Amino acid sequence: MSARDKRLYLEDLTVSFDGFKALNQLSLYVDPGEMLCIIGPNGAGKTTMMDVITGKTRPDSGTAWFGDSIDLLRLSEPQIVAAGIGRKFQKPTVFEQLTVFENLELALAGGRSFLKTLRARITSEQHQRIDEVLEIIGLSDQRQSLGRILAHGQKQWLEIGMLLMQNPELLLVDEPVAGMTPHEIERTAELLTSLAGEHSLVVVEHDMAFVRSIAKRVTVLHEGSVIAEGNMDKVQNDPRVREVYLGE
Amino acid sequence: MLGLWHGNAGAGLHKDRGGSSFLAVLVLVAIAVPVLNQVVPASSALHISPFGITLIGKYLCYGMLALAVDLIWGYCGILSLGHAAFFSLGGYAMGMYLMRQIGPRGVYGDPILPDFMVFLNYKSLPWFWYGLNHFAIALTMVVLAPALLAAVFGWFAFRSRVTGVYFSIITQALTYALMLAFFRNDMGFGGNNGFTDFKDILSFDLHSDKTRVVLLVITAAALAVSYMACRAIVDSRAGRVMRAIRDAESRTRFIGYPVESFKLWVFVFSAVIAGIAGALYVPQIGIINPSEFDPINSIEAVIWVAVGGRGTLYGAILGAVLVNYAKTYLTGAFPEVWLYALGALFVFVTLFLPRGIIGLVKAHEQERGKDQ
Amino acid sequence: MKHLPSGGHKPLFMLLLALWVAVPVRAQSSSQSASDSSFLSTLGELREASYSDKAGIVERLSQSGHPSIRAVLVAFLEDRLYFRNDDQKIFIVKSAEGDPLTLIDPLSLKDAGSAPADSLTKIGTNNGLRRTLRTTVAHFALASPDAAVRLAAVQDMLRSLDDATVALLRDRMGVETNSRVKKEIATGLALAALDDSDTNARLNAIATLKSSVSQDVRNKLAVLIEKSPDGSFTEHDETVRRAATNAVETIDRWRTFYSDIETLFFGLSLGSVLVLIAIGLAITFGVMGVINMAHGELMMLGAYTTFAVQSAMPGHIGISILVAIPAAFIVSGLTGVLMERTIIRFLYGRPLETLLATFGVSLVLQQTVRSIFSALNRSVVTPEWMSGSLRLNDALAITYNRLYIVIFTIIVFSLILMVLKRTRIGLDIRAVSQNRAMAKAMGIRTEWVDAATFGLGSGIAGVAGVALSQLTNVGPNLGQSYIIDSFMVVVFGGVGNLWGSLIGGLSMGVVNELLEPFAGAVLAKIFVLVALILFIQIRPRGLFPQAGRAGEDK
Amino acid sequence: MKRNEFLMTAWLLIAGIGFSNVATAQATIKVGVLHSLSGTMAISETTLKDTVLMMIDAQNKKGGLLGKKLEPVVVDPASDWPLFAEKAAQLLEKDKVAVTFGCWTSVSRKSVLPVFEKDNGLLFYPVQYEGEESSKNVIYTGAAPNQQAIPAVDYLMKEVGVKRWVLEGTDYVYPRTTNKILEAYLLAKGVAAADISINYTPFGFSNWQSRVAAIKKFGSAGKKTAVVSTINGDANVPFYKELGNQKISAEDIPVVAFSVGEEELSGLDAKPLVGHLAAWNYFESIKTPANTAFINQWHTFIKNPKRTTNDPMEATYIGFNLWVKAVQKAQSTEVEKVLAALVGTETPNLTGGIAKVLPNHHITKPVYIGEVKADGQFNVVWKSAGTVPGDAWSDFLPGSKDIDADWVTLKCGNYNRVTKKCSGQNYK
Repeated sequence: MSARDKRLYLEDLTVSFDGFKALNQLSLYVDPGEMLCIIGPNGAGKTTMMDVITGKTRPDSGTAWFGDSIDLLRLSEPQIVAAGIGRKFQKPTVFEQLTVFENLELALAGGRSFLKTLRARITSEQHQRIDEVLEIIGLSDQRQSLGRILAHGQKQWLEIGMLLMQNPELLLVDEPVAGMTPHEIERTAELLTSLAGEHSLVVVEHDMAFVRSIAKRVTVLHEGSVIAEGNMDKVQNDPRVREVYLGE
Repeated sequence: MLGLWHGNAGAGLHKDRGGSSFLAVLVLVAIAVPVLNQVVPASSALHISPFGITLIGKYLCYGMLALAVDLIWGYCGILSLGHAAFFSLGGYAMGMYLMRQIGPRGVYGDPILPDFMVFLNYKSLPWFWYGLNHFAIALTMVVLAPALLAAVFGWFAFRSRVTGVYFSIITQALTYALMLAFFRNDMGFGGNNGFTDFKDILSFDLHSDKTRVVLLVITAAALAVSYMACRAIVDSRAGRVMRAIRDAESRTRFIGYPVESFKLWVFVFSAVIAGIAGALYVPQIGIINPSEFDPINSIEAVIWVAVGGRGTLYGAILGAVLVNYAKTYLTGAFPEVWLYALGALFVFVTLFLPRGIIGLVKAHEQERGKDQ
Repeated sequence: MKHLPSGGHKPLFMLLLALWVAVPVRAQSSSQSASDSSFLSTLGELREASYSDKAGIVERLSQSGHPSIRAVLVAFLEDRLYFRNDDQKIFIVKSAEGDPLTLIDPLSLKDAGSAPADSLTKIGTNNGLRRTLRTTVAHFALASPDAAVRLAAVQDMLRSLDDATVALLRDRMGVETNSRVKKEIATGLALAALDDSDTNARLNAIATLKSSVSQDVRNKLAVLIEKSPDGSFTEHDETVRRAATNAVETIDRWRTFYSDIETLFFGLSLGSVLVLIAIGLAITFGVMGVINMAHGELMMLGAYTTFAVQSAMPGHIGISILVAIPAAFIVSGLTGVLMERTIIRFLYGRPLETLLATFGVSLVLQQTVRSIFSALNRSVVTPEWMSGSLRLNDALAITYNRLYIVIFTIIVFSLILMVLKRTRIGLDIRAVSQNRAMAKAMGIRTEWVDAATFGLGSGIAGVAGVALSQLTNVGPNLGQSYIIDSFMVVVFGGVGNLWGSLIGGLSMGVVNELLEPFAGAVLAKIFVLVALILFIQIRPRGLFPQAGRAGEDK
Repeated sequence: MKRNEFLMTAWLLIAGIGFSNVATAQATIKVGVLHSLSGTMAISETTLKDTVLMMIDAQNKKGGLLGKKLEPVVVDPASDWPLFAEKAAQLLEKDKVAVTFGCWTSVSRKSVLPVFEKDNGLLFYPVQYEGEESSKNVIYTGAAPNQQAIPAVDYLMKEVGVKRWVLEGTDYVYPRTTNKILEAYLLAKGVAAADISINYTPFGFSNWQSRVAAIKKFGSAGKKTAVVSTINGDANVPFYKELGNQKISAEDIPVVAFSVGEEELSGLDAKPLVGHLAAWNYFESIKTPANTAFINQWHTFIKNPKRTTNDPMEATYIGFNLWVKAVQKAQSTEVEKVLAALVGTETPNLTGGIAKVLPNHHITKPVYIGEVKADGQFNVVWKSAGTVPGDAWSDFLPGSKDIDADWVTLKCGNYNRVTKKCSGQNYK
């Protein structure tokens, strides 16, 4: 692929754990403002792929570029965040001993070093931004609640909210609707759709109905490689995909 | 809304009720104890003997050590089983100064070399003893030695993401290795006997009650200042990041905080507090020797924090004072069985007071709040 | 050749002659009574004599040629020579243990009844006297039908060669059949020949001695190449000197080689101890995630159990250790189960809290044994079969207790592996440690498995305590001195990996012993600790980290 | 917690610790007992605590002292050296004891020394030690190096013919000083430097394999070799076990120890040690009427007929008797008066001879050398001609041979005869 106009380039990534190949020459691209959904059976390498993008796991071979100029494999996790990539984990992880407000505060864009945070004060601008996000994720009333008392769905949203606070160019969202009620799923779909365009999104999800409702483009991973790509209908009719899923 | 939030974040002590009570007690101690010792006649029931002064001074030093442990463990989730090392290094730096102050009044009357060096046939002062006859340099070393050790050790450990139990155990190895090293007579730190027989500090006689009272007041002040510094840190955004690291380390990393550098800063700061505590401990107790490095001491400091209440700062100090008071009392009153009592206390606290005494008090308050 | 401190060579030589004709002498009963009475009166002098006088008396006794002399001297050497307080009569006792003592008449060597222990007084010996006795007795043993006794006798005689001894050895050489004894005698004769005036004899002697690895031989040869204070060589002949230099070098090479093997063995044996003390922890800490600060005290309980078992069966020290192993396993194991049921089960998933609670338990356990057994160390006897060393040659001997501990460690380790891999409870333990919820869903009684696992780990700690009782003090502080080491081994090897603990412990032991001769004991230990700290930086999960993602993140 | 509750609690705490007992008319004389009852030193020190209690008990049965009963104040410094200083201060300042019996290790004594000197207390120190000290406030009833180490080396040199020496010790001040004195002494006696090997191991050292192998090697050079052991406490058992297992017998390389007594032997299997030596000022096996009575008294008191007695116990016994006599002489328990009465006070030893307090606050003691027997007792093989006066400052160390201690005429524990100056640990 020669035209370098994508948001994210992953090329020939291979990761192995004790001989098991979690990623096998994986190549994948994300356009600016695009929402890409990734599906695949357990162990297909979805989470490992995210780990590579965010610097948690280093690949054995391959390249990962963020835009045209940033080599992700050379950066540490905080540097990757600073470059504009945010990630929501599969298991919702918010800071349980901090309030909703404090959770968002920590995600605020701004100085991340110890000495800077020691002196940091919230400006009214930042305060407004937090209020905005609280509004978006529907947690305005819970702003002083501790993270741990939130419902499961609320935690998911809080986490997405924390991503929004960082204002990243690329959001990696791992299983956003796991454990949600249909109503919550619907609202999450709305939320994610509203984010696309301004941000690039990579969503990993098992819930096919949900994927269908939000995705324009779907990529199917299996055994660490892409086996199909395209819109939902095309992917669902792909014989290899059927084989993989029926096998599951 | 805005105001409320700022109230929570600011370093305002009016929110920190336990802390302000604690500071009030410290002030009280700093005023009452000197009065009771110096003004009240020895025959009076209210007189505090020099022995009492030493004890209170010791508790305050231990309180400071507990504060240091709580900052790193209670807020950053890093359990160091090696804080005795920093405490002892601070103590040794101060001890070296005090040894140099003895001058020609030592047993062998050598104007420069401390007795143990004369005894071990040292011809000249080892290089690392230079300058320590100046109080300012000694103070610098009190801060620098623990800070350096913490920085080097922490840099290696955090960078390699040594966490949890692994970190605890290698800190234990660290203090154990230092203990073995300081036990060696050839190290130039007096071996097993360490330093003792101090005469004076800044030309004040260490054996006079007045000097001891002043030392106590200084210790109380140091404890208050370090408490306020720790409180300021944990109430700042940095403090919230620390708690975030404690509860979900990789999440914190993924919203962009350099977790390792945070840990390192806090670790070093905590080591410095421990070092200062050690430096204040030595002139009051009158001896420093390698058994201060004993890993058991580090574990005990952690237990003080757990008993008082982890993650509250003043709880840690309360725990240190209470446990040590219990130890003083029990070793005197029941020399045969005090270990049973102490052991049972640790088991009891972990099982029934997982959040320590402060947690118990808080729960009690909440109960009452609900009733009203 | 002036090794015997007192006494000339002639009388000894006479004694030997007397010995040679001892059997015919017996028949001449006419002189018997006279010889008996002089023998008895010489013997009687022992009652009052000082130690230096006693040596002279022994000398005179040995010249007497009396048929029971050997038995008397052996008894004297073994502290079995007594006199009766009321009539001052001298007796040999059958065994110095027990009361009353069985008496043997020193002349006829026949039973002479028994007497209460406090009616008798022992005739004491000291080091110097025992040495004299041993060498004297060795001369008698040379004719023993048992080759091992002869070998020991020759070795004893080599320690102090004089003309008479050499003569005796030379005679024995002619009739000796056992090759090892022969070789030993040859060495002795060659050592004597080094002083021969004939150059060829000296050269031959050197050629014989070259194959030895004994330090004594080396020292003797080294004398040949030394210069005396005036600068001249003690050995005048240059070829002899060259041969001697050559021989000394050869011997040194071999000795260095054997001493390297010895160091390696020291390392392995230290490593085995480390493995043994860590292996129980590898289960409680590694598999269950409990930071068990009372692990050391569980070992201490095992050591005290050994003491208790020995006290309960005083007559059977040899097998008491074997009985103590299961006993210690049960005592420590039950203590562990009790700890698990009452304390630890409330703390799963909070490793740091387990640290605090078990530290409290350790204090209580320490004080408990202090209350029961007092603060004093208890004496655990090393059984006969575990003391001494396996002598491979003059330069290399391996001490039995260490050897057994190495073997013991291997057995314990294999047994645990087998339990974990081959048995139902082992399967359950692994299942629970890997996925508690799933195991529970499959009907495994996780509560029971937890208790059993902790009990297993604690029991093994107790077994390690039995081994430690053979190496060190059995006292209330036993546990504290080993707790840090055991944690280091587990962390170094990789938590949750038994093989890691094995390799980790052994390599720590070997490295420590390799360093010790250069750095000294303390620096070696510090170095090992620092190396360990650095190693953890490189491999934060130890030598053999638990595989997969499960072990990696939390 | 309410603020005032918090303050209340804190106040009570301070009150509890700090306030001294209100001085009431004392019906008893308080006797401090400062021995570790827990921690690593408990193994040795608990026995001495019991000995003091036994002596107090016996004295009270005789009607007490100056018409008052003696009251023991037992504290546990828990083998923790700073805690020794703290507990010493407690005994002197809070409990106001008339006399203290205590300490075992040198560092614990060094730790309490400033406290006793500052508060002008009186300490009886009952353990053999390295010398190089004489305090106004301490009476040293254990052996100085010239009462134990030097005679032992003399014995080995003259009676056993030892030519080559291994000085093996634990790395702390007592072995360091003793070995320094012995090295100087041996060199002065013409022993070559190459024939002396000095080595130190840490406290509680248990892995003796390499060290013992090295000793064996050193000892195989063809000259009679002996080990002078200042190995401390728990390290001894594994040391002797390793010696036995590596087949180093007392006949080949005898070990003479200064810290291994009957009590230590009772905690190990003595058979492999038979013939090794110890130098002490007292052995349980020495038969005198006084000793038999003492042993019986001990067995009755401790309710265990198997408990051994040992040298530090005798030193405690002597110290206690000396103090009682001095108090009776002074008709007061005031430290100044008792100290004045102490010098010159005499009391019989358990094994014969008289213990007399010298002006340097050390006492006269007989010296015995014994060989270990299989039953854990000692067989005396040598004894000094009379008693040997304790020497605070060694004559064999360049730094201390000019120093004198004399609390009668010089009133100084550290008087340099050459510079004519008094320095050191005496406070103004």
